[in-house]
Amino acid sequence: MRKIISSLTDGRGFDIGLVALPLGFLFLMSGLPLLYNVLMSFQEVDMFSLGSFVRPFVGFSNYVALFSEPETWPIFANTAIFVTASIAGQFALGFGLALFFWVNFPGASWLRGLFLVSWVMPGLVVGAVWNWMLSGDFGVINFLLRESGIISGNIFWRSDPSYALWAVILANIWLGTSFNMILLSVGLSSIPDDLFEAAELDGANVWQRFYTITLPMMRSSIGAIVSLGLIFTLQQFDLFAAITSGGPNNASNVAQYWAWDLSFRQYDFARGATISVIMIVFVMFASVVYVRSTKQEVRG
Amino acid sequence: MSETTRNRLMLAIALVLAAIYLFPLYWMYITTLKSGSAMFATPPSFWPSDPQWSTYAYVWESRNLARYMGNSLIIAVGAVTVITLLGTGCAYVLARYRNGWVDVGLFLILMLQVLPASLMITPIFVGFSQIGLLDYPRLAVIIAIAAKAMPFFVVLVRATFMSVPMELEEAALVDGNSRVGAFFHIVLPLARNGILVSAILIFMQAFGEFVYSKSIIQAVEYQPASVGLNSFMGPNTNEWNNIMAFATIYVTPILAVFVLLQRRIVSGLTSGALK
Amino acid sequence: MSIRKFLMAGALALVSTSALTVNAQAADEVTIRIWSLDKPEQPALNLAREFDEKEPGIKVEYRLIQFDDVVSEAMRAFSTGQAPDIIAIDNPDHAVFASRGAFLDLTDMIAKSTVIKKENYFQGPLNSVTWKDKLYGVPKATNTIALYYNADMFKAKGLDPDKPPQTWDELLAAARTLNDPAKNVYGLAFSAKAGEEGTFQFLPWVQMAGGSYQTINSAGGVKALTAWKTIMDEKLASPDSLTRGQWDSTGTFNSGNAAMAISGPWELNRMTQEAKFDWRVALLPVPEPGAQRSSAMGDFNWAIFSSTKHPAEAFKAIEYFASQDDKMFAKYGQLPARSDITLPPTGDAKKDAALKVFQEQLKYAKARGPHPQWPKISKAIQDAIQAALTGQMSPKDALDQAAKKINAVLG
Amino acid sequence: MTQQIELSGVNKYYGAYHALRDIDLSIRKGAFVALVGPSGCGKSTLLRSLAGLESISSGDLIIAGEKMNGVPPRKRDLAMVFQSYALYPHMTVEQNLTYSLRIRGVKKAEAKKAADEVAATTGLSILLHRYPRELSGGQRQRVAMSRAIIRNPKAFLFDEPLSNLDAALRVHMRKEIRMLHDRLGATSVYVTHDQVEAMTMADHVVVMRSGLIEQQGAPLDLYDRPVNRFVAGFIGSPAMNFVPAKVGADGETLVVDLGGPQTIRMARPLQPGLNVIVGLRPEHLLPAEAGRALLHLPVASVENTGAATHVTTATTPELTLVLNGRIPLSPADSVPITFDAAHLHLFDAKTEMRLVPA
Repeated sequence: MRKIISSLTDGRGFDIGLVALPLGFLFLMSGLPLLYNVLMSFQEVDMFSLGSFVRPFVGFSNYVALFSEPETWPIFANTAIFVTASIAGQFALGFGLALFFWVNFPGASWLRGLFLVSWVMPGLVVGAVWNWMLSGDFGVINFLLRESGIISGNIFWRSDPSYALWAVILANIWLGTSFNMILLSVGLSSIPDDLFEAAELDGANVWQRFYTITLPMMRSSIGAIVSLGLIFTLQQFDLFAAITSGGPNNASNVAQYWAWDLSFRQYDFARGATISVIMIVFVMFASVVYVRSTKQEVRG
Repeated sequence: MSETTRNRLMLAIALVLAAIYLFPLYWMYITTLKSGSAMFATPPSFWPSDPQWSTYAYVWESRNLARYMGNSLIIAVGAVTVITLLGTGCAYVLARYRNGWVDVGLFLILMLQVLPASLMITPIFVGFSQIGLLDYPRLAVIIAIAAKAMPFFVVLVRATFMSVPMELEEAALVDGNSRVGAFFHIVLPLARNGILVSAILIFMQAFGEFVYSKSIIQAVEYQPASVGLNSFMGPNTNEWNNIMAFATIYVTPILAVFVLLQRRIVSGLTSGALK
Repeated sequence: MSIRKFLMAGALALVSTSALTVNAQAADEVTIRIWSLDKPEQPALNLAREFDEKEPGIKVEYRLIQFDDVVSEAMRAFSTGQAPDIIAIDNPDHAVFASRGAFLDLTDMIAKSTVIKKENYFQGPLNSVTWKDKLYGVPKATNTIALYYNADMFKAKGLDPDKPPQTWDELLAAARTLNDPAKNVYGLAFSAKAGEEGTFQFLPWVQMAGGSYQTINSAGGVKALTAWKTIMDEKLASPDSLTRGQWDSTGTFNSGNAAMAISGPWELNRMTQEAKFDWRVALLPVPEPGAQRSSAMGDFNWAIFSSTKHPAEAFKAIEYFASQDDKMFAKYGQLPARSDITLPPTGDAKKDAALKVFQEQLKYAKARGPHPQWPKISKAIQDAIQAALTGQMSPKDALDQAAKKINAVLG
Repeated sequence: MTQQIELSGVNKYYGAYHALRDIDLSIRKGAFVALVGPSGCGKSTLLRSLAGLESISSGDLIIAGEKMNGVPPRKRDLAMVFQSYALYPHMTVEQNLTYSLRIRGVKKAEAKKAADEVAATTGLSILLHRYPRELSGGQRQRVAMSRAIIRNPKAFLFDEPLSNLDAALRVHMRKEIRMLHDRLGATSVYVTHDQVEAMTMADHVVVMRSGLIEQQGAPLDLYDRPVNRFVAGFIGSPAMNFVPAKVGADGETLVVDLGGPQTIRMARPLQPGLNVIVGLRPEHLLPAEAGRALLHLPVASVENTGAATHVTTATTPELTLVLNGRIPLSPADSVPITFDAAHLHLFDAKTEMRLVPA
């Protein structure tokens, strides 16, 4: 007994205690629900067996059925486009802004802080605002584009199959840019100045310095941002619900919205769960990337 | 180009960029001041000719916003408390060691936040109903949010702890402190800024949480503002000015807090919290 | 854990909760929980409050649920033993629950009731609460859709406001005339949203052309979808009709951005307030002169969950709601689903004229289903509409695909 | 003689990595012991094991007669000065100093008095209310020292405490630390990679390599009688010269190969034909008068420090000579050298162990 107490105050027991409690909490509150989803994907589920675990086991037939649906591949393709374009857009804009504010001018840090407001806005509100701005006939975005001569007729962002997905991507990029910017700012500020000075003396120009110093030095930040971005993007749900509802004709439907739609609009819980399991596999991949990127961390 | 000219130019560009980036926010505010017909006017007016300030009072009264905001506040404070209490220690341990177990821990923590809340809600609802937690709906939501947002907190705060030199803790141990004492006396005070910033960010997320609250909290007197906003939006409405007024009243306090604290938040984020 | 054990646990939880609440209140007070999508200006919330005040022994807890969430919330609650006593449910979803025993069989209670009489209700709404010859609910209200038009615009464009379009061809012709992109005016506003509303708006067209949801890819179905496609292709309606619900679409009619709108009587109160022009209502145009009329049958039903602890009190509440049906139109602009009530004139000429048209249209209203898997059938139809209107499939191909899915559900 | 710290058979593993191998070490009360070796040799691990910051895998660790295996650091009553000083950045100098006292429940006034006293002796009195970030490197070092002193611990542990200071300050602090040690009558264990520090400060030097103690003893013993080539090369600056050689057939001469074979007479005979390595300290190679030179070495480069002339020879392997005074030499010259055969260190070429002459 004394040994246990002393381990709690002085040894491994302290660490294990600190970690076990939250991990146990997370396991109960997130792990079990996750497993419940995995279980459901192998079962036949309807509304009346939601509260139970014993249900007819159907093996992989949910998966087989899912992939025989004509909309499955287009929706996964949309998911890929959504994730890639969102991350690329957020990253490019975020990086651009981070580089811009890295140049120290008066007011830089204050203005940079302002950009973060997009991040603290509730997703629901962001969705509502963008829904309103992207509206085809009265939307202010169409008006601005028309006035500036970029378009001649209104773009029906939410209803035109070739724009709907991009409308959500646009809103999502807006939402996520600031997060990328701040993380990249951190990465930038952690590169020692003398590296740039050395490169400059070695005759590297701005672009060469960027490619040979900045990018390589930020490899671990970039890895973390991209994999966190992947997780956040795959979680993005509010914007779809608020702007396009996955329409028209699934043109802007993505896995996470589709899974919800199947579960709660068509009450096909098993199939919804099946999609979420496929998503889990993808995110496992992202998590591996993230954890590997942290390997390059150094204790400061 | 002289230093001042360059600075002025950069500042001007920065202002333009900020104006573009913050336009959605501006549009939200400006829409609240428009009347029903002005909202749908073409071309839209970028400055309300006849600001309808009464919209705010109307929405505040008719939608019982005070109660909604109070609930949002309770839920956010609760979630932040739970997350900070549980997540800080976890982040500390994950920062202190660098081995296979830490990798496994980090991996698990990230894995657990894979699915969007919209897909987690059914199992959570089922689980909560089994243990009777649904009788305390706000507590149930606090716990659900804590589980959802803790991984993010842990990742952020872990980075903060990484920036506290291990030797300080060791010095405290040699100086005669226990692990517990060293953690509370030395490590925690030094990581305070990063923890505070992460907690504020979690608070803001929890303040805007919607999916769990919508499903778990059935009694209207316990619902937070996000649910109130949603029941206002619904499919059968085009009162965008009122909706935006609701949204404005809802987010303005967080934005205000944010803008007031932003210096601290940004410096907290840039100096180590996310390294 | 088996469902049974689980339900028992749920029941236990419920008992302990109610024990708690009872302690807090008068010992013999019964609490009835009601879920509905009605907002403060709509009937259910007010009726619930009135009933609460009228019955000292019964406390009513009202919860507002969004249209989109009604079924999923109800399912989740029922399967975990958290279901309310009374719910207002959309009529095509009624069979989903009734067929699985989630709703209480009210046949005997209704037979004994002095307030609710089966024969007083319209056949369409009554069908929707019936499953295997038993009554599992009481129609809450009813509605249907018809054609609203802006008479001022008709005059301005040289159309006769007293002769609204009678056939689809006339409707399209009128829409072409009224369409005025320069002034931001569309000929028509309707909803082809990928949701129940889309099905609701589309099925009447199919039925008028001689099809039905069972024969969705028949000539009639294809004709209906082709007509819709023409409307969209010629931009006679806003392309946003694909993602906009009826209320939003009609909002553009009210603001003068659409010359005609297809919608229901739930718009009347708002239109009276907002529309600053001479608006009128006509029956839905038919495919060709003399074709059969048809319309959608909408609105919600009251049902009692089979898990209720207080069936008698719950039914009493529904009886009270039904007793107020005669005031429903005057107060809330909704139509009772009953043939025994004559609606008194409201004093607003436009509204009264519109009401007559809707009552006429109601005669042709057809319920969707009832079918326990209606959401899947409806989804197949929505998919076909969206695929055709976005030009990704021809109407025929889209409907063939829908028919295949529907037949799989129908078995 | 009381042993303040005793290690016997101590091993430490990190997974499969064997960080400390069978360490046996006794530290007398009042001794100043230096642990020295190249980086990665285990000297810091050994120190941290003493402190309790690392746990040892096997063996015994006894401090002041008490077995301390697995006892948490706080119960060992040792003070440690870290390389980075590890000053608590959120505490003033005074708070840093009194931290350990406050933890032990010493009264505030008493702690303050103790801090004042220590600060007076280390010259920190006017800095007591500053924060660490407001101090210079040397001042921080003093705070770190004072923080250790104030506790009057069973032993002081130093982990390369001077490596962050500039050269002049380092030399100064060396003396100061040693004087402090003597004044306090303390027991000190001092880790450094700088053998000069070890030699000048310690009364007992422990040379480590790859987790092993290669040799321990008084500084001059190590200098005079290194047990192997490693210790010989590590102790002394500039480092010892090593030249491969072979014992002549008579067992009394060495044939040294420095570009061309040269013969040296040994003081005592060795096994004939044995391959050896000859160690010659630079400072033991002296300029020879004409005709008395034992070796003639071609010059490669010359560095003049003013007091001495450092010569690098153009031989293979090259040799370093430290010649007193200013000697006019330039590359391509040849320098005649002599030395005392008693100063030759001979190591077995194969085992690199010191050869005890037969």
